[in-house]
Order: sequence, then structure tokens, then C-alpha cells
Amino acid sequence: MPLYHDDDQAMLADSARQFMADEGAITKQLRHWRDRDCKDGFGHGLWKQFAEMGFTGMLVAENDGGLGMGHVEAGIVLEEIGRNLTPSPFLTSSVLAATALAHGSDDARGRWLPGLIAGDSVFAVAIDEGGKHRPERIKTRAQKSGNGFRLSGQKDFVLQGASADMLVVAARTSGDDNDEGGITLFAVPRDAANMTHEAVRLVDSSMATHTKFADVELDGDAVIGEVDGGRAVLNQMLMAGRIGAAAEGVGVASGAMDMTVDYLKQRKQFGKLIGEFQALQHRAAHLYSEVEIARAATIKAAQLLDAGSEKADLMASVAKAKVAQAAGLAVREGVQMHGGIGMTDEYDIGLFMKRDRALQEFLGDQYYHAGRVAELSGY
Amino acid sequence: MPLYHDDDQAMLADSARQFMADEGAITKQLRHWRDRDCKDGFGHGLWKQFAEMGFTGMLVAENDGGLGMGHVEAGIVLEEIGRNLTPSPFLTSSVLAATALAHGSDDARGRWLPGLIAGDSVFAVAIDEGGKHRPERIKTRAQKSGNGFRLSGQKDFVLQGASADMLVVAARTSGDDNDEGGITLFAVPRDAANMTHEAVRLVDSSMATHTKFADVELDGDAVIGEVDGGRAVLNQMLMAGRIGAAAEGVGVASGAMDMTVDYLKQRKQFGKLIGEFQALQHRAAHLYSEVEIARAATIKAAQLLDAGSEKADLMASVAKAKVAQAAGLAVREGVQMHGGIGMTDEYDIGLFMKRDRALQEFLGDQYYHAGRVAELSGY
Amino acid sequence: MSDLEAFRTEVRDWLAANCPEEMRKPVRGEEDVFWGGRRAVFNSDAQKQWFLACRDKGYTVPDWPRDYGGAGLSAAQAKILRQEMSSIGARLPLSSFGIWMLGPALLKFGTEEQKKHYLTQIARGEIRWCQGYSEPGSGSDLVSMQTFGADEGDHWVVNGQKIWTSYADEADWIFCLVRTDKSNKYQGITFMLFDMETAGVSTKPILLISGNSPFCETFFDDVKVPKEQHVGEINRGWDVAKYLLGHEREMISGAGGGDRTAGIGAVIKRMVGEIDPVLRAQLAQFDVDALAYSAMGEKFLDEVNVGKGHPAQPNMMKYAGTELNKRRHELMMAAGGSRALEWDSAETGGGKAARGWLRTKANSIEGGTSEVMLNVIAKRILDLPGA
Amino acid sequence: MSDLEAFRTEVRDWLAANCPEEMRKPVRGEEDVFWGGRRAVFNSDAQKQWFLACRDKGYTVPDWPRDYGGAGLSAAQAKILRQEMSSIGARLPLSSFGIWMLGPALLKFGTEEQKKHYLTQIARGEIRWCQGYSEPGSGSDLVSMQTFGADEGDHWVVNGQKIWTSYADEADWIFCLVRTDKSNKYQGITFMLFDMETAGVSTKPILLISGNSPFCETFFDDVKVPKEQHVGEINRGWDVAKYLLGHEREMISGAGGGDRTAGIGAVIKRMVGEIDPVLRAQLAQFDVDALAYSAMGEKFLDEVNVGKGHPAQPNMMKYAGTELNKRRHELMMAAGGSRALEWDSAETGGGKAARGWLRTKANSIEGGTSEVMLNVIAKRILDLPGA
Repeated sequence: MPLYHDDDQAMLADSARQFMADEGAITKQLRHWRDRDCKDGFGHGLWKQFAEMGFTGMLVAENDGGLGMGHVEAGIVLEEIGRNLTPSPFLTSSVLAATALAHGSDDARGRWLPGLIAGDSVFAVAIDEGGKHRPERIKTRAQKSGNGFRLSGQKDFVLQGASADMLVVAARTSGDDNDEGGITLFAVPRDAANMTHEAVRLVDSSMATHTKFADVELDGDAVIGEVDGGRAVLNQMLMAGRIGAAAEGVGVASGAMDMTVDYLKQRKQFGKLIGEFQALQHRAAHLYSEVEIARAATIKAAQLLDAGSEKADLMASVAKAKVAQAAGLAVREGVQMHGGIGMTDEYDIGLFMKRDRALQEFLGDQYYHAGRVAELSGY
Repeated sequence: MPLYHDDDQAMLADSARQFMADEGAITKQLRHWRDRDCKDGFGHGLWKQFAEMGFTGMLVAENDGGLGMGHVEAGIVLEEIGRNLTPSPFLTSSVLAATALAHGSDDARGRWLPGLIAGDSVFAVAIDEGGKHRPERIKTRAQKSGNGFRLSGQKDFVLQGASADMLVVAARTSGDDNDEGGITLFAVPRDAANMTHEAVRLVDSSMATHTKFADVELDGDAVIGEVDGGRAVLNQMLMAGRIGAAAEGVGVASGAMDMTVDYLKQRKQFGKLIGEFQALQHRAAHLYSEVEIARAATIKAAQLLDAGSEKADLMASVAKAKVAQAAGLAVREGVQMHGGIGMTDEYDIGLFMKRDRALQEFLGDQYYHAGRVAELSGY
Repeated sequence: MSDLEAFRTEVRDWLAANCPEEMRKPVRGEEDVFWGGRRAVFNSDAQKQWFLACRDKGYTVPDWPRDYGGAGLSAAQAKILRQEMSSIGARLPLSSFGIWMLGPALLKFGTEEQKKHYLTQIARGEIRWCQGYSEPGSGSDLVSMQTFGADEGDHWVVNGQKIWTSYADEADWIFCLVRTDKSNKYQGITFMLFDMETAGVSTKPILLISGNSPFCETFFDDVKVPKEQHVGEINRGWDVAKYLLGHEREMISGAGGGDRTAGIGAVIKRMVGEIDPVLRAQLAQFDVDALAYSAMGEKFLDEVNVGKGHPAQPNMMKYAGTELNKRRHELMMAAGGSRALEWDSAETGGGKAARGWLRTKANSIEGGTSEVMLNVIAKRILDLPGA
Repeated sequence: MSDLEAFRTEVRDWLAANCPEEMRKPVRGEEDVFWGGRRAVFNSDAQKQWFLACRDKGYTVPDWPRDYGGAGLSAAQAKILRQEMSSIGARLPLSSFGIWMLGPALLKFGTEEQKKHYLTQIARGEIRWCQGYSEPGSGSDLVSMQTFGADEGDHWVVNGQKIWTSYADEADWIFCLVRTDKSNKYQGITFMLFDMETAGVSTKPILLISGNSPFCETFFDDVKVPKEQHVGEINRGWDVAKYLLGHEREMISGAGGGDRTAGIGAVIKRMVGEIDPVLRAQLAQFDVDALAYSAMGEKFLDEVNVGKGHPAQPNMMKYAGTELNKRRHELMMAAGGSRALEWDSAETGGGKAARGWLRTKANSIEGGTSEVMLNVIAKRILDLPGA
């Protein structure tokens, strides 16, 4: 498959770009909800519009009422989300949870997917424990209890944890903390007893929770996939989520870069447009190069994942790390090149910096993923 | 003590600068010996002149006929050596071996130091085993044999190994390869039987050897310091050598930078002096900043070593790593900013790049020393 | 040397007796900094005790003359005091733009009367100062400054607007650049001092991405400034401003340097316990740079004290120090992970890590951008053409 | 798709039958590269067999028309061939500036007669070409070019000097920029082709820091060039040159990219066994960049094949690819340690690592410096003012 968008993908990109620029714009969504101190961090109305656009269920199989598209297509939508800093539960619900649910039973799919597709439901995923993403080690435990399980432990950095109708929780049903095996995924409904959320607002105005499970009782049918066999599905989720986060990061980087390049063409200092200064030109050109490369890596990773290639895992880490570098550079250069006004809340460039920081951290930062590239390469 | 040169040091710096620019100049020494394929890689005549200048024995105690100066002073001479790429056995003989011999017996000092001070003798140090500097692990073994020892093993990257009158060899007299203790230093004379040198020319035209010891018989009085207690002296040598190499590296960086900044003021492209292009100006200014900081770190490390501070070891690694960064940047920017002619053998800038590479590697590269900074800091 | 060693002993004893334990703990945030001024409030008895002890000893400005409220220390003595304070982690008794910026300019350009009056007020923490340089639309380019002081005989009437005036809403007086001659673009600026309570002065805080507002917009509407309240010659304020900017750069570079620039790897290890290997390598390389910069800071101050070193060196220090500090906070955010992302949770002290990280982004903009610093190095130190 | 899959099978079978085992091993150095030309010598039977098989199949230039010695493959087919060759590690059968540079220019600007004649020679490896662009004193600045061709009716008489002509001493013909109109600084240049054996042409190798001499100075002393031996319009050679530079940049960027840009960490691990943790982190970050750039290379070629992508994108590829390749060799030197420093020892193949490392330093200079690439990106892609 060529590494550019085919005609269908180009059409999707056009409509996603238009939609997000209109409906998902910073003033209309991010600033709107932020300035109202919104407890969800996003607007449910927009989520319904996502459904009308066909975005919510794009990764869901056609048999399950979705569009059966791939991660290249999801990446197209995510790039536009990133470019507009549009707050939504798309990544956690339509990418991560949808990937998990694809491995769920008929019952599970029937119970959860229609709400997702309709834009009525929001899902969260509970993977991390502690401040850093280290899914190789899972301590949260689910013990057999009659027909079901009792879940105990704590998950952190659960995006949209408090507003989600269902949480996909990765827990240990056997083995030691660092074991590869012994993992089971559960679909935990919002009204589960003994589950408590400590909701925190993050730097990018999104909401996350520290979620505690104190003997949460779960039915046997809360299990997604196989008991003790959840690692494979978890890995599938992680690949999808990382590549999705990378695609969103490409959008954040592009948005910040475009805004900055525009500014270079308008702002005068010492009697010249600052874009005439060669030192800034070279830095902008280098940034362009980094962003282009990051985008290529992300599309490649998505294609490999869609093709079921065993190289997808490596390339997902490459993409996540590369995008983190490029987007980090884009927002730092963006603020610096804007000068003083770049530091003010009034200008949007700082919002890109904040969003980038949260996105960098989600599902592993550049250092984690560079280390992973080394490990997967055998050194 | 303030971190700038006092009056005596400033005088030393003036005379070292003048001497090295005159007698140690690239055409007179480096190119001269290189183009003649000199087997020593340096000129013995210059080494005698070093003696006349009082450089050879500057670190040797006054009681032993030296000048009893410190590492700040040695660093002053080394910076000028670096600036002129002057090939000499100063670092191995007057810094490393002299530091070891300061811990030697009266006999050892009496045997070796006069020749060093007079510029008649050249010493080498044999520490590394394998391609990377890892003095924590020493495999070369010296076994008790009658009154003396039998030495077996191989040392690599022995600068001036083939032309040295004596080699200071770090060998293991007890314990396992990775043990801290059990190290003994030996002064091995050039005519020792069963010692063979495979001499190789390095990228900077200096000479090094892979030296093999196949049951080399040594008298008991070849031992420098205590049997099994050589690690402390070795560490002292390493600090002195690393700080010395850093000082030389500061000179290499400064020389490359000065040559490049001069070139920026002469070369025209597109109808302008290339030094007028702001992108190059900013890169040159950044380079200046890095070189200044590297120099400060090196002087600080030398002061701490002279003061016997326990922080000297950490600062030696800081200096070695920082100088490697700064000098690497200086020579890369130097060649790039010179453009095509920077790639030709005819211009000197490439010689700076070659010397920097060899010096980077000697006694640990920037990665080794950054890692050491982390370890010494407890993480 | 023995005189100095005796002084060191004296300092140690004095610190032992006068610096409360509480004042030896790292500053946790803005609330732990004492800025003085008419409206000053101490946030603890210890803070008050420490400030008063230093004030009375002249240690708020150790190397200023005793006549102006200082301790009259020599360069070598001042370094010893710095070292001894640093070794016990003593906090600054008084933070002040008067000390860091206006003071040095007054020492060089002020009349004897001005020195006595203003320097003593500064040393004693009585007046808090702010700085009026930048204007909207003239960030790094001070030449395009518009604020104008009309000559009305014994006073000027000042109209215009300043921006990025740090803590203008909390300051008592301002030192301010005002155009007094419109015919001369590069000169024609006068360095004035006036009370922020003068009629016609108003301020409006600027909300930053960190959620804080350390800077203001400051408006002048027919503000009357008596003619004697200028420093240096009339229409030659640019000389004073340039001199002062050098000191501001020293101060800002101090934010990323000085003795406080120890490594961060060890701190982070204690904080988070486990460090990812690639992140560890980044921290190690940062620590190399930070410890090297710390040596540079020491060398720089030693050279400043004896008048050695290139006069444009503060620009290099400012550039390298602020870039380093930004990188430090990037790494601290990475080490802190998702916890460090929290914006207002109690556990993070109200998002201290994230807000602090965002605040550092201004380091390389305020007091002269990194780009301006590099221009100055290229021109004044490297002597590159057309720079 | 099934047509393409059938083609893939066909290619696989053909490669299995025609690509000798020896030609599937990584190229160890210049001696393993076959450049063709009048004086071509094969350094092994396998090399010869592989070249002849490809030549006869049109696979030296798979996507050129069959009429000019190519295989006439579509973009999709050519990609499949590339993928299959890459997957068995097949060496290039023929390296040639004729293929990479002159060929594309002839395909666009040449007359039918020129195409038939020159392209077929190139495809069959009969003539080895060199490029005459740079002159002493006009490195990146081609406008200041001095070599002049005086109009003598049916021919020009060319005088002047070129520099950095790669392998001029081994080439048969040169494609060369010559000023033919002194009154027009920006135009007035003609793109000429001539035989290096023409009277008045001489070359002198330039010794490089790597100890090798891949470049020459080339001198023209009353060299007679027939009028029909120019490409494009007279005095409009700049258009041809610019077009060709784009292709040169693609080629040079390929040196640091393409499918060969796999990670180096794994290779180094096998080579040295033990890797220092901080160096490992550097290798990991390099591998991230290299694998990402490899994807970019694939995307770039896919876009070129269908005429998508920005026309200045080759400049970006050249910039990023060459900077990456320099970094790759820096890291390989660091991993190799003191052994890699050796300059002429047998164990290091005569200093292969060190010489290769030094050679890469020219990557970001030849074919347009990195600085020129960044200028072009700023101007043509980002549309920045005055760039």
C-alpha cells in the first residue's frame, strides 16, 4: 500500500478537517469548556456530532454496526483532533476501548458498542499504575469469587475515568506483578460498587482519575477475551492507542507549527518581519522536516497495524517516540518564536504546549518508547 | 581559589601559548611527522624543548627535581597543546605516568623521573582492555613468582606504547575481573622479555599499541605503590588523565572554533561574507557558549583535584563529558562551516576533527562519563 | 589568606546564630520569597527574623558600601559569604529588583544624593521596585519605544503604556524608560524613577499560560514626574538601561545556575524511585551540563568581581542558563509523569510542577530573548560582520 | 492487485534465478560497487553475472522506457521490485550518476535523439558520467560561475575550472554547466555534455581528510564542444540543473535512508557485545529517527511516483537524510571505541570505520549544503519572507 492517502482517505481527511475546524475549534470547545470549569473536560454535544459524522464507530466491525475502517483512517480523524486541540473521548472510547471490545463476547459487544456508535456512551481505559506508563507490570488484582471476580487495586491517569459509562480495566488474575501472562481485561460499568474516582484536572484541561477498586464485585461476563489471556488484547489496545496518540500528536505539532509560521510572516521586530531572520528560518525549516518525518512514521505504523504485521509493535513505538520529539519541538519553538505573547493565556500557542505535554505522557513518553525500540531490537 | 588564572598562571599561559604556537605548530610538528610517516608520531626534539620549558616535570614534586605544580598549571599547557594539535608524550608521561610515579618508591622515582624531567624518557600507560575504556574491569594478571611477578594479558589503546621507555601497567594480582581491589601497578621497562607491541597508527596520526604480555617476568621493585592496593593510585591517575585530556580538548575546541570564526569573516557566498548569515552567527554564538562552559568545568575539576577534594572525581567526569560535547560540536561545525574545503586534507580543520575523535575516546568518552556522573550521584 | 579564613569563621558563627532552621530549607514557591516593600508581609516569624538580622548586618547587599546599607565586603569576602550561605542552604533574605537591577545602575550612574536615598531604601527592603522597559509591539526592539515624557519645565508629563512589568501591581516605585526627544530614534530616551502611587499610573495583570500573573500591563495617563527623578543624563537613558540589562541577565542566568545548579538526577531518583534507562541517560547528560554550567557561574562571578571577563559575557550566561533551566523542567515533568500533569490537585500543591514548568518558558524571552543574546555574542564577542 | 501480486511472484522467481548469493551480502566498501564505463572492471564473476542479468532485463533502470534500455515498469511495479531486492539484500547492479542525475534530466529535457543515444548507453553501463557544477570560490553559490564557452559557430570553446567533480578521473563523459552569456548573471548558462577525452580536459584528484580522493579539480583549456551537445535551451541550463539537483538530492538522501536505514543498535550489539547504558540510549534514539526516516523515504518515493508531494521535498529529504547519516557514523565510531580509530591496520580493513566516518562529513556539503536545503525549505515550502 502506498504511504499516502488514497482517494477515500483523502475525502475522509477533507471532511474531518472541515468538521473539526468548524465544530471542534479551540474557542468553541477547548476554551469554552475550560473557562466553564467543565467537570468532563469535553462536550457531549460534540460527541453526538462525532457519531453523526461516523467517527465514533469507525474502528468497529461492520457486523457490529460500525464502519470497519482501519487505524490509518482513525489517524486521519485524530490528526484533525490534534490540530484543533478538540477535547473528546475519541481516543479512549473509539480507539482503545473499541479495540478491546472487538475481542469481547457477543453479549459484551451488544451491550456496549451501540452506545458508543450512537455517541451516547463514553469509555475509559485503566492501565497505568503510578506516574509512569509501565504496562509490563500490573499489580491490580482480580480474584475469583463464585461466578465472578473481586477487583482490588488502584489505577492512575485514567482519562475520562469519572465521566465514563464503562472502564476497560487491565488486572492480574494470576502470577506475579511483572509476569507477561496472567492478565485479564474487564469491562467495569460506572455504577460498580466499591469503585471510587479521585478526579483531577490536567494541565491541558482534560480530566483524569485516580481510580480505586476496593473489592469491586464483577460478574463473569465482565471479562473481555480470555481469563489470564488478556495480555495479547492489551498489547493490541496499546498499539492502537499509541499509534492513535501519535496521530493526534502529529496534528498538535502541525497546528503549532502552522500557527508559528503564520506569526513569523506577520510580526515585525527591528523593522523586519521576524520570518526574514535566517536563524528563525532555519529552525522553522528543521521543524518542518521533523514534523513530516513524524507523520510518515505514524502512517507507516498504522498501515502495519492494519495489515496485522508483526512489525507494527516496533513501529508504534518508533512513531510514538518520534512524534513526541517533533511535537515537543514544535510547541517549544512555537512559544519561543511568539515571544512574550506566547506566554499569555490569551494566545492559543500555549494551549498546544499543554496538550502536547499530556499527550506525550499518555501510553508512554519518548524515553519509554525509545527504550522499547532498543529492547525489541535486541539490545 | 578564584576560577581564573592568577598572575603566575597567566604568565605560564602566555609562555606556553607562545611556545606552542611557534614550536608546536601544525606544519612544524603534526604535518611534519605525519607526512614522513614517523613511527613515534611525535618529535623527540620537541620533547627536549618541553623539558627546557620546564613542562616535562611540572607535576613532579620539587623534592624529586620537578616543579611541584598542580593540574591547573598542567591544564594550561595542555590547552595550548590542544590548540596547536601538538603531538607529544606529555599527557601519558608528564601527567599520567608522573602521577603514578609520585606513589612509587625512592628507587622507582630515582630510576625514572630524571629521564622524564630531562625530556629523555617517554612513558606510556596501559590501562584499557578492549575497544572501550572500562577500568572497573581488569583482566590482565600478574602472578607472584619468587621475588617478583609474571605478567600476562593484553592491553589496548596504549598511546606511545612502542616508543615508551617504560609502561605503567595496571594488572590484577588478586580477585576477580570486576573487583575493586586486587589491582597492582607495575613499571615495565621497554626491554622486558615476552612483551610484544602491535603498533597501529590512529586517525589523528598518533601511534598506539595493542601490547601483549606473555609471562613477562618482573622484579618486585617494578611495583608502584602497594601490591593489591593499586586501585587508589589508578583512580588518581585516571582523574589526572581525564582532567588533562579535558584541558587538551578545550584547546582543540578553541582552536577549531577560532579557525572557523576567522573563516566566517573571510569567505563570501551569494555576495556576502558568510559570517553575516544569522543562522551561522547563532550557531557560532552557541558554540562559543559551550566552549566557555567546558573550559570552566575543566578548570574547576583541576582545582578540586589540586585541593584533594572528594568532589574531584565527579567533576573530572563532568569535565571530560562536557568537553567531549563542546569539542565535538566545534569540529563538526568547523568542517561544515568551511564547506567543501573543510573536507580537504590541505586545510587544517579536518585535523582538529581527527584529533578530537581520538581524544574523546581516551580515558572514557562522553557516554561513559555521563553514566559515571549518574552512578556517582547515586542513580 | 588567614584574614579571609578568619572572616569565614566569623561568617559561619554568625549564620549559626542568626539563620533559623526553617530558612535553610529549599524555597517551595513564590510564597517563600520575601520581596519587601511598603505592603510587605512576612509569612513566618523565621522569615522576619532572618530578614531583620541580614538587614541590620548589611547582608541583604553584602558588597554594597556601608553608607548605603551594605556590609562593604570585598569580592573575596562576598564569595565566602555566598559559599557559606549556600553550604547551609540559606534562603535569600530579600529578593528585589532594586538589588539586582536598579542598585548596580545607581551605583554607577546615580548622584551621591540618589545613592544615599534610594540605595538605602533598597538595602533595607523598604521600597519594592518594578521595571518599565518593554512596550506592546516592541518586545526585543527597545528602539521603537513610544511612551513619551513632555517637558513641562520642572517636571515631565508622561503618557504611554508598558508591558511585561514584573509585579507592577505589587511594586511601590518604577524605574522606567521614557522617550523625551522624538527627533532622535536611538537616543532621546531618559531613565526615570517614580512612585507607582502617582496619579495617572494604573496596572493590569496579564494572565499567563502557567495560570499565574507575575507580569502586568502598566498605563501612564498624564503622570507628573519631577525633573530630579532621572538617572544618568537626560536623553541618555539608553546607557543606563544597557548597563542594567547586563545585571538583569546575570540575575536571570542565576535562575538556571549559581550554586543551586546541582544535578537533578539524584533528586529525581529519591522522588520517583525508579528511572527509565533512556530517561536516566538524559538526566545524566543534563547533570553534566548543569554541573559544568555551575562551574561557569562561579568563574563568571569571580571574573566580574575583579573586572576580568568580556563585558558581553552576561549575555552568554543568560542564554545558557535560561536554556538549561527550561530543559531542567522538561526533564522534571518527564520524571514526574502523569502526576506532574495535575493542574490544581492538593497533592501537587496546586499543580506546582506543571505551572513551574510553564513559567520557565518565559526565561528565554524576558530580559532579552535567547535570539537577542546570540546576536550580541556574535557581534560583541565573536566580532562577526553585520551582526 | 492480482496483477501486481503476479508480478511480485515473477520478480521473486527471477531474483532467485539471477541474483548470485555473493551479491546479496552488504557492500563492504567502494570496491564492491560497480560503476560501469569504458574502463569498467568487474571485481568478481558474481558481480559481472548480476550486472549482465539486470542489464538484459532492463533492471539497471527499471522504470525507464524499454526503448531506452529500461524495463518500462509502472511505479507500483518498481516499488515491488525495490521491496523484493531489499528483502534479499540484493546489491545495486550498477551505480551511476548517469542513472541518478543525468538520466532524469534527459528524460525531461532531452531530444528524442539524445534520449535514444545517451539513455541507452547509461542503462547499459557503457559510459560513466561525472558532473561539473561547482567552481572554486562558488561552493553553494552557482550564480557566480565563471567557466565560459565562447560561441564559435558550430561549436563552443570552453575555458575554466570545475571543482568537486566526483570521480572525474574515472569518468568518460561530463555533464557540465558553462556560462555562454556574460550579460545575464542569473541566466546565460548552458547545460553541455562532452567527452572527458576531448583535448584540453584534465583532472587532478583532491586529497580528502578521509585519505581518499573521490573528488577532482577539473580544468578546461580551449575545449571544443559541438553545438548539438547541449540539453534544454541554450542559456537556459539553469532550469535543467535545478531539476537535476532535485534528483541528486533524492540520491544523496537515499544514502542516509531508504530501506537500508534500519536501526544500528542491533548491529552494534552483535559487533561489540556490550553497550554502555548512556550510549545505548543514544542508539535507541537514533534508531527511532532512522526508522522514522525510513518510513519518510518510502512515503516520499510513493508520492514522487504519482506526482504528489511538494516539489521542494527532495531538499527536506536531503537535509534530514544526510544529517542522519553523519550521526549514524558518529555513533558507530563511539561504539567501535579505540579499535575504530585505527587508520591503516589490517584488522580494520585499512581504517574503514574511521575513513567512512570522515567521508560522511561531506554528505551535508555536496549536492547543496544543509544550509542551502534549509533556505530552500524556508522559502519554497514554508513561504517565509525574504528567504
